[in-house]
Amino acid sequence: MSIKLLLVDDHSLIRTGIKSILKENGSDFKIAEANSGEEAVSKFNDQNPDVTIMDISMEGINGMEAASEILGKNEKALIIILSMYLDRDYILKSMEIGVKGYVLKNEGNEIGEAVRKVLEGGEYFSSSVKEIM
Amino acid sequence: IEDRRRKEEIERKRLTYVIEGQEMEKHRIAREIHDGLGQMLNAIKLNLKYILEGEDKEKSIETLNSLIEEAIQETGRISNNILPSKVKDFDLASLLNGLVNSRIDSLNMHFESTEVDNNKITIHQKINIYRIVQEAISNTIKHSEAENFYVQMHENNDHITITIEDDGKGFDLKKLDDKLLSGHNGLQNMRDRVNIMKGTMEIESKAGEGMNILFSIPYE
Amino acid sequence: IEDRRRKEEIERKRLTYVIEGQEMEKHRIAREIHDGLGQMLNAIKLNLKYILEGEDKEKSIETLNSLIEEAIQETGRISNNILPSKVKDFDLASLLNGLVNSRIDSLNMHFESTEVDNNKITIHQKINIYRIVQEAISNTIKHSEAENFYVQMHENNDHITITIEDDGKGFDLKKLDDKLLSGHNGLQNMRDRVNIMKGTMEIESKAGEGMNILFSIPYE
Ligand SMILES: Nc1ncnc2c1ncn2[C@@H]1O[C@H](COP(=O)(O)OP(=O)(O)OP(=O)(O)O)[C@@H](O)[C@H]1O
Ligand SMILES: Nc1ncnc2c1ncn2[C@@H]1O[C@H](COP(=O)(O)OP(=O)(O)OP(=O)(O)O)[C@@H](O)[C@H]1O
Ligand SMILES: [K+]
Ligand SMILES: [Mg+2]
Ligand SMILES: [Mg+2]
Ligand SMILES: [Mg+2]
Repeated sequence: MSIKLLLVDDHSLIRTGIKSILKENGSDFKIAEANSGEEAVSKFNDQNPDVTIMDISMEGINGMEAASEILGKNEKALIIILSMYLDRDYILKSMEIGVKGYVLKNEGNEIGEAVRKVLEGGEYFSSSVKEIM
Repeated sequence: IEDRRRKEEIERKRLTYVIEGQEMEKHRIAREIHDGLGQMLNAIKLNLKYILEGEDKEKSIETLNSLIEEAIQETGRISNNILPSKVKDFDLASLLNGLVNSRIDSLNMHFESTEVDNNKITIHQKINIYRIVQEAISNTIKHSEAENFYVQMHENNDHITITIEDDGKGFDLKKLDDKLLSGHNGLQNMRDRVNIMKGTMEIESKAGEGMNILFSIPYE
Repeated sequence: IEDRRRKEEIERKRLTYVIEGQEMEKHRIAREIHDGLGQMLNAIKLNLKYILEGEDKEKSIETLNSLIEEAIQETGRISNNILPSKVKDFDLASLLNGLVNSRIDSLNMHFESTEVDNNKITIHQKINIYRIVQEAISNTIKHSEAENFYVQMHENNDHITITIEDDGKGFDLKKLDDKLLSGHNGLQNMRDRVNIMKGTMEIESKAGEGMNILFSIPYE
């Protein structure tokens, strides 16, 4: 059975890149997309994805706020942050909100592994994120 | 006492505009760099493999080339918006001439200058004068409905004197303080810049009679 | 009359620092973007063909990857220097806590805060408070030889009150005007920021007794 993903980022070229990396990953993903925090919240409600990949900096509500809103209503939602920020405060705050992973855009090639890990019930941090924790 | 309070309020507003205005500009710039340019580069990086995996090597290089080219142009656009590199690289007359000749529909812009000794003009002065003329142009376009806009520059007695005029609908200067209190600070900013260059400035305008700005800056 | 002239001179200097200081900062930023980042990207573009023409495809991708990676980090560095995105994304206490906990050798930094209602704090206030604490930290590091640095924040009666202290060698505040006239404007800039937030501020220090800054900002 295919895995349902929701991919949130305000730059379409970033989404394209992440999609191509996921495609290469072999698993059978069915990917829905959103380009803002607001859209992420409403698409989540429509699609009920298995995993949500969430950018932080976007117009309107940011990714951490969107994640927090989603988790407020869906305690079990699996969310991975996909961010430009390699910064303890961002990482810690994301964890506080209850996301399951934090992947640096710069290390976007690790996204497939991150998805697999959180689906298994674990957490995932990309290499340099792990390093600064 | 009402009057003094108003003066204090005006004083505080001036400071607010300068400091807060520039913070907001920084905010914008930081975002353009981080979210604009940074995302562009991240996108290139994420797509790199995908782009280069195509059969047609020539074509992948071309695609990549044009993506990077876009990013380069974005750096140029952002930095030019912050401070045109021209300001550093050109003499004052060319600089102002360039500004005045950025074509605007329905407004005829004129620039005239006598010889000016550029060696005596500091980069600070150049930037300040540039910002003043820039604001004057923007005001004329926004507010005046003028047909003609003139900038003249000449040197006399170790001063540079610049006059800026338009033949638009003018403005009742008595209303300037009200404008300032309600968030308009372009003219005040001109004054501040002239002030820090130890220069003098006169703004003349009446409703119906165009706008006339004259300022004079001593060489340092 | 000497005294009045001095006051005018101080007044003009203040304005000069605010306006010219920020122009120079823009200058620096524009250059970092244009000459630093722009050149990096140009270098990538120029070498693109060469890099991708290599035999080992994996390796060319790797090389390109790390060049772009460098450029990405540069965008982060530049934009963070202009205005950390944290200012937008975090509440005031976390923001100040982050600032105070950027580790500095030989200086122990402490932050304490009672609950503060972040919904009442505007982004302008957040930025201004951030800049004030940033300047205080920089001063303590540059001038104080202190061992400890404390920031405390609490809320009372619709005000936020912040105290900043160090246990260093202090400063004779009578000399502050001279400092200002000779180009040092950090403390004045703090005052200006408190002023535009309609707050109050007290700076206390004597030679040998550390520096003590207290300011209080009303919610808007
Ligand atoms: N060239 C002009 N012709 C007619 N009216 C003008 C002209 N320049 C300025 N004004 C009037 O003077 C007012 C103050 O100008 P100022 O540049 O200080 O503020 P602004 O242009 O309205 O706003 P800001 O410059 O802060 O974006 C303007 O709102 C406008 O009414
Ligand atoms: N924490 C401190 N301990 C001891 N002296 C201080 C401290 N903070 C400031 N001073 C003194 O007060 C002076 C004025 O400080 P201010 O921040 O205005 O200027 P500056 O730090 O010298 O220069 P700038 O901030 O413009 O880069 C300093 O030059 C220093 O002598
Ligand atoms: K981001
Ligand atoms: Mg984004
Ligand atoms: Mg204006
Ligand atoms: Mg200082």
